[in-house]
Amino acid sequence: MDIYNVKLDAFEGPLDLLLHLITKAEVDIYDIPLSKITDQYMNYIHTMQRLELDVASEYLVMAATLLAIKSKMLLPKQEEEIYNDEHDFVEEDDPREELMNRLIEYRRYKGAAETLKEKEKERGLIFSRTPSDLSPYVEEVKREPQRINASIYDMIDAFNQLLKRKQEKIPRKTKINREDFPIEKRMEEIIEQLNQANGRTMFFQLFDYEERSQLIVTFLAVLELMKAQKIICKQETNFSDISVCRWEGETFVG
Amino acid sequence: MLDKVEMKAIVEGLLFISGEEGIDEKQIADVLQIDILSVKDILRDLIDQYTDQSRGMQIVELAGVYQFTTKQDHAPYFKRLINSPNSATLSQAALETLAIVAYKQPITRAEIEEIRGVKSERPLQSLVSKLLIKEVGRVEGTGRAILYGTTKDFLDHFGLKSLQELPPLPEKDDDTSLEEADLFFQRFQQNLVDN
Amino acid sequence: MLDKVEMKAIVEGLLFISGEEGIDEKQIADVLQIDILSVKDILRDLIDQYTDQSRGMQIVELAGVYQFTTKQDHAPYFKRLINSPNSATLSQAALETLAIVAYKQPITRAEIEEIRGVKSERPLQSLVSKLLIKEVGRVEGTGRAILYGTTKDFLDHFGLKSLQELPPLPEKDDDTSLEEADLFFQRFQQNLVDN
Repeated sequence: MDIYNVKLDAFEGPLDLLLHLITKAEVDIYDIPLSKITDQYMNYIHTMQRLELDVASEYLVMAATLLAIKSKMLLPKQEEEIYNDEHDFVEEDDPREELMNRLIEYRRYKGAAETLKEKEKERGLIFSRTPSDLSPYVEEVKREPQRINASIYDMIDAFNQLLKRKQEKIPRKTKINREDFPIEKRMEEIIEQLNQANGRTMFFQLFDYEERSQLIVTFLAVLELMKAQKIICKQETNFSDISVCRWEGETFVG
Repeated sequence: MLDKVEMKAIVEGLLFISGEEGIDEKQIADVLQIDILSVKDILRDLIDQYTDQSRGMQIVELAGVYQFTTKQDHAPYFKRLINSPNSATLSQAALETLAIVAYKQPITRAEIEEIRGVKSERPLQSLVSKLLIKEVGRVEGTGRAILYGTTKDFLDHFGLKSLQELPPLPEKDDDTSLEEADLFFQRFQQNLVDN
Repeated sequence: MLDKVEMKAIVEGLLFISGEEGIDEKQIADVLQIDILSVKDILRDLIDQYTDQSRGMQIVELAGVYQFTTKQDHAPYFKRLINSPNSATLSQAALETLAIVAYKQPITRAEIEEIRGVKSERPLQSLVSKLLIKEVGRVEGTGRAILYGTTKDFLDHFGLKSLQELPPLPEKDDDTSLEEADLFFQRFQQNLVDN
């Protein structure tokens, strides 16, 4: 299996791929063995093409650049370039230099992106709250245009906060996998819930769960409590809401 | 197992993040995986702590739901904050409401409340009194609810020539919904070609 | 004249109502009609108080404003109740683009693409719609390309007080971060082989 047979989108572009090849080959970025790296790069591109992945044009442009640099390095140096003039010694340009600088520059920001990612993760561990609605404190003002320090972006920002808030609110129900959800415990909880609600609650209010198993256990607990004459369930008419009452509270009334 | 000091700290944090919706004993019990009685015990402790005069918040219970609120005594300072000329900014509530009116006009109060998920009478009033929005009509039929729209002052204030100049609203989340992003780019490129 | 205990209570209340928007020293000074130094003093006191292990919140300075947040250690409990605000993390492309904007702002799309070596329209658009970057101006002359810069939300998203707090950009010959990044690819390839 080809070692470069990785998904195309694992790389952020030709520079990213090149950096990867350089690091992998453990070579000096200031002295890239161009022939070797170019071969590996072309190998990767060919593999992508064999897999019929779309190779973005940037990758092909880079391939051409690499080949151009490679051929330049193979060419014998032309004399007039080296000794242009007796007094004016022209320093020989390394054909790799421009690419090297780009790689080094890109690498810095790639590193910075990693740091940001860490910071983002840390920040994700602290939570705040939506600001209080302060409009009750707004003093009634005369009906005249006022100067307001808000831009259109403040408005859009506010709307965005609203979306964010709504998004955060969706899973308000706690989702906790309880290994043990024994009927006995659920029976106690139902009695406790009834006590808190002055001995009477609605049937559906007992089923504030998302897990199937918890719903079943709650239903069984209700049946058990009815059998033990601890609670009584009442329904006024067909399909109306069922209310659940403590037995003692209800025997006299019912 | 958490000790009581830790549990109290977590309950404090829970009360804080649950904001104006509050949190009930059962939710707390579920999060900490302890029984309701222990929750009651912790809450009683916390409430006591906050009763102290030196505190800026208090914990109140309403229908089994606990929440932090500010103290009545401090209302004058909150008034000063919101009405201070330096921060003559619109409140978050007012800005949200204004955004909804701007993009969805004409719109009724009920529809705004549906989107915001909270009562919005006060922010609406405040926007009307600042002449940023106004009544633009009534819904046909019973009730004849007021329809709100933005004013010319609104355009002036935000430096817009017309409502067409409003920037597009942010997408909900674009990294996940690539299709939406694709549509956006198609339109974006179309625009580039057109111009 | 208020005594310090009262002022502290009021500041606590102000921080609380400001929520994730936060409040700055000047706003507090205006409300209490005291000078900035006294505000700093009160804030320091409050911050100290909340540092205590028994507390569920902390006061942090983010994007130039002070705000209450929960503590990192308690994150697992709150995650059971709500989604993390940053749970939708940014893609690698967006992070790279954002890093370039953060360190080189104001900067045009073309300059970003020059550094990244790939088209960056999409990540830019995604960052704009997430309000992490915004247009901060235009290049003079023909074309008038948009210049991008980071926003206040950017600071908040990454838990930074100000742009000065950005960690220094890695040195040119520093390749440790790269090695770390490359670990990812090793694991990635391992996964491919394993599956």
